[in-house]
Amino acid sequence: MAQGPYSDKVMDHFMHPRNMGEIEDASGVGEVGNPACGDVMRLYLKIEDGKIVDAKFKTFGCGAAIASSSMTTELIKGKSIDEALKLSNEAVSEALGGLPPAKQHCSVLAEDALRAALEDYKKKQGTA
Amino acid sequence: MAQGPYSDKVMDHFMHPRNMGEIEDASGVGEVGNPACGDVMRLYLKIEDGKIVDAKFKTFGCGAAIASSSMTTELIKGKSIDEALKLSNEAVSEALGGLPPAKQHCSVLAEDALRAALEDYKKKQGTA
Amino acid sequence: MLYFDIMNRVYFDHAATTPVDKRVLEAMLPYFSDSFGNPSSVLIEEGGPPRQALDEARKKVANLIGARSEEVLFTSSATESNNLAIKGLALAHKSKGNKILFSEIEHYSIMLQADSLRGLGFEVDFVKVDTDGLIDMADLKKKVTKGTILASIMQANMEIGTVQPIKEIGRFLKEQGVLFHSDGAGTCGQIPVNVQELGVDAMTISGHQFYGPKGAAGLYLRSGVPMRPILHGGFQEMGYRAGTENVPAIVGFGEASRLAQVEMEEKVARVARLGQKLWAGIASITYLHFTGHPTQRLPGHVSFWIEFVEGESLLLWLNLNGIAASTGSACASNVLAADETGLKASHVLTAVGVPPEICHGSITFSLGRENTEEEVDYALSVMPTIVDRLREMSPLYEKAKGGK
Amino acid sequence: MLYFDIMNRVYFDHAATTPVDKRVLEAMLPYFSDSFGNPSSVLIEEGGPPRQALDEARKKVANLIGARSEEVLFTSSATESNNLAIKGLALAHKSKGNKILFSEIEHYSIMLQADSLRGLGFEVDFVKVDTDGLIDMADLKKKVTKGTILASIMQANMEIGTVQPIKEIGRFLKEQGVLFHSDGAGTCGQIPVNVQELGVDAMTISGHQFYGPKGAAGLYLRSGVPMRPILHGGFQEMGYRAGTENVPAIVGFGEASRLAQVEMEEKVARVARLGQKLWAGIASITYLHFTGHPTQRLPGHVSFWIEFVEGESLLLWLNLNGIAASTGSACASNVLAADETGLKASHVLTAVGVPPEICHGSITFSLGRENTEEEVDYALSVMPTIVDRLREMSPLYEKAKGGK
Ligand SMILES: Cc1ncc(COP(=O)(O)O)c(C=O)c1O
Ligand SMILES: Cc1ncc(COP(=O)(O)O)c(C=O)c1O
Repeated sequence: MAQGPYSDKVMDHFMHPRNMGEIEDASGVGEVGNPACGDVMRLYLKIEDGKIVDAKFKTFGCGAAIASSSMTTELIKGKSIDEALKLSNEAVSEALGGLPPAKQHCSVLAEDALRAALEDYKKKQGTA
Repeated sequence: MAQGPYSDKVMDHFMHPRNMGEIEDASGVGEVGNPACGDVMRLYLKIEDGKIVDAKFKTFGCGAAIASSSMTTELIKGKSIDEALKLSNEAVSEALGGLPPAKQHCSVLAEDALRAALEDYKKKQGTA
Repeated sequence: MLYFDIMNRVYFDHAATTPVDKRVLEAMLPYFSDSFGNPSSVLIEEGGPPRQALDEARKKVANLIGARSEEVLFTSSATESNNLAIKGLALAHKSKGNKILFSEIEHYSIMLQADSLRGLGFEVDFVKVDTDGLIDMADLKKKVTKGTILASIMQANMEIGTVQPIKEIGRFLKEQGVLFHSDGAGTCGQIPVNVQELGVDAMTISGHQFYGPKGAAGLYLRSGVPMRPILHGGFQEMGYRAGTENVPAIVGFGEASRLAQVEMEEKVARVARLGQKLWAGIASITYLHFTGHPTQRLPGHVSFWIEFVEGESLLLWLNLNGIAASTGSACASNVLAADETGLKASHVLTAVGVPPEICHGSITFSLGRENTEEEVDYALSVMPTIVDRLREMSPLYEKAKGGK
Repeated sequence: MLYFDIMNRVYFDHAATTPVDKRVLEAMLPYFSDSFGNPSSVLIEEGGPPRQALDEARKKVANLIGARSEEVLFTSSATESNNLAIKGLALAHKSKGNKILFSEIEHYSIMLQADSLRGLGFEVDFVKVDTDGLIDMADLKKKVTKGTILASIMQANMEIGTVQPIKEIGRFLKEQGVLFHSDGAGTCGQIPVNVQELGVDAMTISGHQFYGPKGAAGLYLRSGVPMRPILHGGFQEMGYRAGTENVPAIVGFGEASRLAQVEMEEKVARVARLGQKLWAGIASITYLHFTGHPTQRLPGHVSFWIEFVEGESLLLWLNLNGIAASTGSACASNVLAADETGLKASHVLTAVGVPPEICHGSITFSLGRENTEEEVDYALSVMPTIVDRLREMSPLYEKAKGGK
């Protein structure tokens, strides 16, 4: 498969996305992107005692967007909020075995979705 | 052979030039062209009773120049001076089955050589 | 239930390129190592057979499009033909005016010349198309003005399949004294084309879309129309295109043209029938929008986009299921571009009014003569599963469904 | 006694083109009808093998000349590479100046760009060569002035065989901050070439002169040097050259490069030896003048002209005797030109000071790896007969002999 633009890892996550779906009673939800620019990612987090115990996603987008979403959920599950905040788009891209230059923005989107979801969680905490 | 730029007739006259050589006691000799433009033709005529009884040539030049010289001698042998004067470069070119556009000037040169030789004959007659 | 173990590929991407016909390759083979001479070596025997082969090929290509031999020039690709035609005609006619018209849906190899033409002192304007992709004749008439010297309007767009009424356009442009180039990369060799009837001054012909080799293409240039070369050098191609000729590819292009002409009728009927079946079957997918004109289109060409389904993901899943298709213009895929500036919405889809905020990539199925009814059935069986899967992942679909 | 029944041709015209090596053709074959995909179809399986094949080929060509893969662009011919390099570099550096230098002995594909460059606002000047065909360094130094942005000096001229001291030229141009393109069509794949050592910014590579196919050539472009494309369109070749890649020809070009590198040493030794023998034998013909440098020249390249013997006629007679050679630049033969304006004396011969009024066409014998000692002997046996015959016909020789 690595003949295409995508690494084997990207293709694996594209074909077998981890944690695809929704979390009904999510602690935080982040949605970023807009359809006009091609990708929309929604990330659901379940947070308990400052720790991400579950993460799920729904993504409209290209192969890189789907794989970045999937990889992000994998990378943050079990992490503390502080640890998760340190996750960079480079780390997502690297964990995927690299993304084509034109697709780096997909990993940025994944980072953005994560931040948005954590923001949402904090907001909910504040107002709770 | 007609795969090349030249017709079979041209190649025949190039390979087997007719009347190549000199006439010792020529009635008229014409030399035209100059080496700077690539071809030099010298035409010898033997004229008796206003009739061209023999014609020979020497030519420095390309395939078309040699073939044009050769063909010209053939066309004029046995002709009267007046008939010979009517020989056009087109007739030479046509008799050769055509020449490439860039080589038409070789048939013009042959016509010029003929005129020069007849000129020379007339001059000799006049001063004789 | 997706299929990952596909033995036989289903190739529905003939607009991108086609395999070289075995008979075409056979015709090419003698010109690699045997009759290998340089056609410009006119004085030696080695130059003869390749030069004759070029003449023959020129005749065959000319025949295919109803032209005379001397009116066909060989280039290395449709892209080069398009560049030669536009820049070469524009420069040769600059004294008459500086305005050039393109349709809005030209291939990149026309479109992306605009900047360079402006640098040369030309003005470039774009003629609109309607939602079916047909040239807006009123807009064309409005935009042809005093200084207009040249218009380039493609015969068929490979992304949406619409075939333009070139004859009508040609008649109008002729009346106006505007030179007319048409990019026939999508049509020559694929549907009947006659340059005399169409009234074009120049037309691009591509061989590798009809079972000819890559590396050879043609440009029809009507007798007597002045044009400047863009590749300067030797005296090949009547002075219009320098460089040692790619003899084997040109021979193949010629033979492919001959075969295309002989087999045209049967092939068109066959792929049109399969295309209709595919079209009809696909129509049942919800939120699916066909692109291009419903009837004035390339035979065997089915193009569409689906709401809530991103084009690249759909294409990747089709590929994983053994089906080759394309998204956007087949020759202009740009995932490997140096940066994301290349990832804009297709200018063709935008031109036909597809809303970029709900469409992300059209899919084009372009059928060819080796496709079968079973392959169409197979594609129809696979499509709904993939579409469902991608929608299930999409936060947008859920909103649409949920009424939010 | 001339021989008209020649069964085996003696091919001494490798500068014009060479047959495709059977191993090269073998490498190309899978890419016509099997791995036929469009390399730009990156999302489908069909695009994979051709794209990988391009990468491989790029590596092989890069290796041949000591470059990195990313520094090699594929084009359709040396002519296109020359046009891309000159126009592309000139346009990209226009803000720095508008002066361009060519040597006087460049191939037409450089020379004939001058007018078009002037039309784009550039000034073109020409650097002299000495009577051996070597660049006149003093003249070069004089002509590099403030606004000089680019110089193009070929590595070897195929008409006279002289190989330039590119390294020295490159060092000087680098000091002056002038971009340096060198046309390596006569050298890459034929003698060892290392672009790093030579210090060139761009170099043209031609495949069909070293047993690769026609239709693919290369342009080395040093990393980081800006260049504009001349064929606009798709995003192929890193944006420098649009158009669907001629995959089979590029694969062949790559394989020919690999083989040339592996077999270089042996081949050079062999053809050099044969060339020396031919040179020595021919030297006994009276009124014969060798052209080019006696030692700094292409191996197996023997070029000369003979007083009182017109080049075309000599070539035709050699051909009739089974020997293929060329007169003037092999790729620029112009007997088939539209009119006689194309029949001027070679600009190369004029540049090296050959008097046009006594020289009418040089002859070039360019030997290749399949030539044998017997063929050289045969050519040596035929030459005097032909020369005598042509002189016998010449009114000029007679004058020279006759002392008039
Ligand atoms: C209409 C049209 N013209 C020109 C081209 C360019 O063809 P090539 O890449 O073979 O030069 C394409 C490629 O798909 C095309 O669709
Ligand atoms: C030095 C040089 N450069 C470029 C070329 C042009 O090569 P092509 O006709 O293959 O484009 C030639 C042809 O002989 C040449 O001799």
